[in-house]
Amino acid sequence: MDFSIGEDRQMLADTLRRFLSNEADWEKRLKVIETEPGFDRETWRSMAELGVLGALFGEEAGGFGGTAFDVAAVFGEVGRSIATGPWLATLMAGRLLAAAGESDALGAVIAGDKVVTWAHLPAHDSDSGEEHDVTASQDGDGWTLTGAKGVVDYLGAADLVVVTAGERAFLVEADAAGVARAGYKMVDGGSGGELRLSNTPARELSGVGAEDIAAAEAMGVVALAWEGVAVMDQLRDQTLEYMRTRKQFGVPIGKFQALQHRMATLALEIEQARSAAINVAARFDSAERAKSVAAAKYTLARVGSLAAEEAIQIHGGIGMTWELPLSHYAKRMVMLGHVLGDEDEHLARYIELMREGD
Amino acid sequence: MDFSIGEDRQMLADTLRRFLSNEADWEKRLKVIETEPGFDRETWRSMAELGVLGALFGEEAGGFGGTAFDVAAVFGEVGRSIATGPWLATLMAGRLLAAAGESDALGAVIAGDKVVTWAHLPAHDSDSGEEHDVTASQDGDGWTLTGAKGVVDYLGAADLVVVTAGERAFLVEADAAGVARAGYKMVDGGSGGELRLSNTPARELSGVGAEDIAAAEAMGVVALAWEGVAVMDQLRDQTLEYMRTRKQFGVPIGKFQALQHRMATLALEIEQARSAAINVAARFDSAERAKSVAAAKYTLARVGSLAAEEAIQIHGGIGMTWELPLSHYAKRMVMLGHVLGDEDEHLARYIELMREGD
Amino acid sequence: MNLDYTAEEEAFREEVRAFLRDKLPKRLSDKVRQGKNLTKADMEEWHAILNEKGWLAPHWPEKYGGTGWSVMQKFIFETEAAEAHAPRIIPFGLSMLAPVLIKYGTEEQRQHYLPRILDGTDWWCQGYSEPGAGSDLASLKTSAVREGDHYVVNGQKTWTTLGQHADWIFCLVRTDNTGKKQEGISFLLIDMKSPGIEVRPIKLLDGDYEVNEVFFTDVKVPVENLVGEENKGWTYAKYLLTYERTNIAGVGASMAALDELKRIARTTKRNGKLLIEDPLFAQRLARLEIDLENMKTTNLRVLDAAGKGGAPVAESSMLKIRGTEIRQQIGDLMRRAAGRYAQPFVEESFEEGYNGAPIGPQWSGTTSSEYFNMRKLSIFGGSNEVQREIITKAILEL
Amino acid sequence: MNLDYTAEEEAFREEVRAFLRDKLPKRLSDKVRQGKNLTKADMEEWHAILNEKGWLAPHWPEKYGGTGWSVMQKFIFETEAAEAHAPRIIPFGLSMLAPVLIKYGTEEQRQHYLPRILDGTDWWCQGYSEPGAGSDLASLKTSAVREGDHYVVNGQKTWTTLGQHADWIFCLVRTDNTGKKQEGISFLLIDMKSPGIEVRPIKLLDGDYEVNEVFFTDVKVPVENLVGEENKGWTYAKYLLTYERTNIAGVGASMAALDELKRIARTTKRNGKLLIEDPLFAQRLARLEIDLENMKTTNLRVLDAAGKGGAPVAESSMLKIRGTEIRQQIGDLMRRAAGRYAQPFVEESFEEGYNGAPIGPQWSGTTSSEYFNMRKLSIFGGSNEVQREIITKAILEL
Repeated sequence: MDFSIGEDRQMLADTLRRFLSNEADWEKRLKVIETEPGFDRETWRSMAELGVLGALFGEEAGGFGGTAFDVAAVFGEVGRSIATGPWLATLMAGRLLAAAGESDALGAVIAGDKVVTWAHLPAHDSDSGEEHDVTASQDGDGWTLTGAKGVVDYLGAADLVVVTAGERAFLVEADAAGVARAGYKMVDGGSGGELRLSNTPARELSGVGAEDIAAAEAMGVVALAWEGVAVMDQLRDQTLEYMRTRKQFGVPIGKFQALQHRMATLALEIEQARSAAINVAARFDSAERAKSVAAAKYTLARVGSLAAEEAIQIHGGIGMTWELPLSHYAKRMVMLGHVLGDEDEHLARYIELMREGD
Repeated sequence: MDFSIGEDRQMLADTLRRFLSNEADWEKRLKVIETEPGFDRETWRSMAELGVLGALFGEEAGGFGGTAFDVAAVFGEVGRSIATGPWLATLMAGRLLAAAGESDALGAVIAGDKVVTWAHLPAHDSDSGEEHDVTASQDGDGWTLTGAKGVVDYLGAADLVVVTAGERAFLVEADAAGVARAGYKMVDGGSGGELRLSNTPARELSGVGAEDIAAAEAMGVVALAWEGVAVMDQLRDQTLEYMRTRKQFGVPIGKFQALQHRMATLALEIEQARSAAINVAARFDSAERAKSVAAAKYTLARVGSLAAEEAIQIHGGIGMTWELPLSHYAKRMVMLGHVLGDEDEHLARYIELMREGD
Repeated sequence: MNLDYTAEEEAFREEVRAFLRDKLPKRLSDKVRQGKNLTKADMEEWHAILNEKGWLAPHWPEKYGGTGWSVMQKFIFETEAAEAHAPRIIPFGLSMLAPVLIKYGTEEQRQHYLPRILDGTDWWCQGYSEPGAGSDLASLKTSAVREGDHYVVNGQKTWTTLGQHADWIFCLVRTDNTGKKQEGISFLLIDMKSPGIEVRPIKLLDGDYEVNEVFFTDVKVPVENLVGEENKGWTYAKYLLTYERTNIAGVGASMAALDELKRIARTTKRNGKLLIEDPLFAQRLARLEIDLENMKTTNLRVLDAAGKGGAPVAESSMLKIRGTEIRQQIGDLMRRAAGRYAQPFVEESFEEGYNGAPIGPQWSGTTSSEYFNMRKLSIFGGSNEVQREIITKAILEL
Repeated sequence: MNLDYTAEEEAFREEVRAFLRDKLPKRLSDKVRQGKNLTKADMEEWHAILNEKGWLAPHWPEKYGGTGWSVMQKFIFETEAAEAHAPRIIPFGLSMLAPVLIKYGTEEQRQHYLPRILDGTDWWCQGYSEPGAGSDLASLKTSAVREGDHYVVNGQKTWTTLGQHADWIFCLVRTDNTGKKQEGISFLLIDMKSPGIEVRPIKLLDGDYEVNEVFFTDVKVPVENLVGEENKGWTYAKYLLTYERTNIAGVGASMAALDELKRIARTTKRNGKLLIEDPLFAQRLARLEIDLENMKTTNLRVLDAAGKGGAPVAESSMLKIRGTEIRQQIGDLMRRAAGRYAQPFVEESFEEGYNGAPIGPQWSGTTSSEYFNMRKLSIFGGSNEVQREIITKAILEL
């Protein structure tokens, strides 16, 4: 048994932490989240030049990491500074590019020259109330895609889009014929967009199937779990600091027994969430992956909204202001619950697996 | 709108309260719950002679009450003193006797001359792990019953048993041929038993069908809801008294903020449970009965176990002792959750009705 | 015991419904239902409609313009208005200042200010909270020093809701530093156009501006703007807290919001299945509906007791706590119902007349903002922690 | 990072399993699994089996009979034993008194008492709690007055678990009333056969007798039975609280109980449907299993840190809280699974050799008693409220 993240990964995390705190500080973040792309492309490129994105992929794909704990090390830092940028999109799309052996495209992504995103969820059509998805048609040697995808991370900034259609995945150039993108800001910073495709030429990611898509999603949950625990740690620490310094009725509010009890519960739940994040990474290559993924995402969402709500409540009014970083951490925390399936979806999945299991 | 229980009902409740505190005091209760019948038949008869049981039935059936709020008034007092005795069994069996116009049998029950109970749930067979129920066969003009019923209240003390079989109900003499009874004590005082019938002669309760059985069960939930809220009031008040008098670190524990917050939540939840009890009684004759029944029993069970657990926890070790009445109130409270369907069964029923509704 | 309205109450409800049907502009109720931002003009429009009908100030004595309604009638009106998605009435002048003036003001003050509240001449805001005070309201520091026929006010207030629209502010100020902190507080009325006042909006986490900081630098306030006696302001402020609040639980607003949530659950699919068919979502919804159904009756019981002259202190706090919890939970389920479409943040779409294509379901765009905004419900108006202490202290009688 | 056992640990686990398979009497494991009452003889039987193997005192130094196991080995042993439904080892002598003697006792005391703990000669119980003290342990009043070569002890202890079986009791007694309450406490070893000692059993709400009151009236205790220095007893008592407790979360017992619960959910029908197919029951079960699965890893993390020399104060308290909560929730679900069959109370059936027909499902008879009995888990051993304060004070560093 070993609970250290490993020296190399720690060095990588330290490098990324220093980079983010120097090159993507809070003032810069406040500015960048008011823009539609929601991140700074130059900063992203510099970060890529440091080699950070290579940690998300194995050597065979042109990276130098690619295990669950490599991904964990990177996303822990993303969470600590609630960095914006297509981190998750790069991970998910990149894993599919890697699976297809698309080393040129992935190389450009790892180098920071191209931004890639991942379009997987069907789009909700507000007129009909129905979900619309993308379908693929074979067109001679190639393929064309038609349909829509919803809430695509950083769509407006993407040069490349990995689009799923049924059990297949395709690579689409963002400026290809028939591509329409409607971008918007996101509640927790960054941006997203609705993608419409109309007879858009696309290259199939050969050899990629449902298994690979599921594996990419599972790795996405690893990333979110570690990002989430880092956000929780910040919420807890900022709240502890407030409890130490904020006085009411002449004493620090940390002396109030009712708050002490609630903080204890919160701290305990965060340790449980950390354990769930460790579990899903440690069991990624085992038969227990599916159960650990469901358990981790469920735990992340459940404890995450508790952490966000308690942190705001203990702060009182000041915790609701845009000015205090805490409120932005709370928004990131709650929004992470919505990505790649929410609390109930993962609990339902866990129940299914529990029923099937021994 | 009117939230008073009414003068006549208040007088009845006061009479019953005085009777129970004089004739069935705590010392007596501690003794009687160590016996298998679990109640004192003489006390029961004296109580019946006061006319209390007549409140559970309408005039056409030989009583003088029979509305949901009449039942509520009686069971509020049962809860206040966690009285033992076949209260619920009398209500449920009696309502079916009344529906069938069995005025002789019901008259004897109201007078306290006969004890009746209600056998409805299938018995669990511990060998096969299966549930066994009773089936009825027509035998000339009459009927015979064969099979088993489980957890029949006060079976050992009963002279008469109302037994359901499918959508019919039957009256069985407790000493009839083919009746086998295995009695036992119950966790919260009183007694129960497993009933086996083998070609037992029975009289059909004519005209009684699924509707009447459902109505009796709904009235049973009214009774349990009012009994339950009265038990909760006791749990809260005994705990408040403890918080006033018990000192730790030199101050009454009621001064501890964390306990204050928990007590506030408990008190609030008890008021919500009281509202649920009012709702189910007030809407008994309306189209909303089914929903109110499910809501009331769900609320009773949910708040009830919270109240029991919090009352014990705030008391600490002393709250776990047989000597303190509180522990017996806690047991009654939790056990009420198991009668006539538990928290989850009623929540599931509510969900069904909600889906069907507008 | 009986939960039905009397025939008179039923008739009154019909009258209220007819009024709302006729007079509540659909443009306004649509904005409320969709969670869009209301402008100052929107709020003034509804204020004027109610004033014209004579229904603006149900809590006031009739001689000043009240309606003479029973507690139950007030409840019916508030509930029906909320269910019809009427804008909320801004309470600062009508429900907070006016009762204080009526009880503690001079007849001159009443004659001057009350009509101007009714006809909308004066928009009032509240100057209670200060930075660093929080739940310890009485520790306030904003000072008022008497100089001849004026007070000179210096200090800062915060969390001043809709202060950006206000003509006047009623303030708790410190006029004496020598005794217990509760004893040196006075209640002052201050013209927001006075030199030395600066209002700075506070941006909240949902991007909205609804609260402000108000700074006072040597602001001169005529002594006739003092309400009641100097140094007795704490008594007046506390009076407001126990003043009859039939609507503290927000039952009507929660019922309206729950109806909307159920409509969404019946029409929105996730992974090919309607949300209401999803066992986990349905369970959350059912628990919430039962809790609200119970709270409706709890609220009526408290009103009934209050109507009979009771002073239900603990019960009012229970309604505040559970009422805000339920409202927050509805917001939480709305956010959950939106799934990933809870993430887009199109601020412009919160404004009337936004013409962009909706992102995702028609209703999803405001769910996260509302969810976060509603965090305030358990913080402001006496935090739920403070309410919990009030309850236990009241029933513990220690 | 890696959650797997090392090859050595895996081999050790196999060794433990083989031992349990060979040496744990089925009669005992059946009783434990079925929640039946264990007799004194039952507990002594398992104690003797472990002693024979040399595995009775893993926490002791090897020279006194310890095993020399690593933290992880101790955890593996405890978890495997619990999963195999081994009786729990009564901790009073082995895990509570012995560490104090080893650290603070004289070599004479160690040589005398430790072997008698191992071979079962002395059954120890704990004399800490007093009526009226509760979480405020240091306010204890039982007095010991030195008279020549004896102390004379007067007072009362309570909640003395299994005191009815005990030969000896280790007590905190007050030897000085003049200073701070923590400073006048001494740690005394008292023979339960001493004149003036009376043990009165306390009947618990589940009808069981496992705790006692112990009364001391002019009990003479030789001064050589003092451990360490007079008036330093509080230090020794606190030492116990921070003493390495690998098993504080009871992970093994919870895993065993959850397995049993899942077996029941897969085989028990309610209204014609297996419990595991019921969406509400399945949801409770899944939440619990995930929580336990997380806690297993939390526990391992704490052990790992402790093994590396850390002093995880807050973390130990977290394990105590969540461990007992999980255990209580499993008991709660067992009770729920029993439905109406949670109600019958057939005390005789808890005893070995009961021949009556079981009422309802084989496993249902003890569910309510266990549910109520388990309330103690969050009360005793440092209440969960006390643990919560320990956590926040540790991380708040105020």
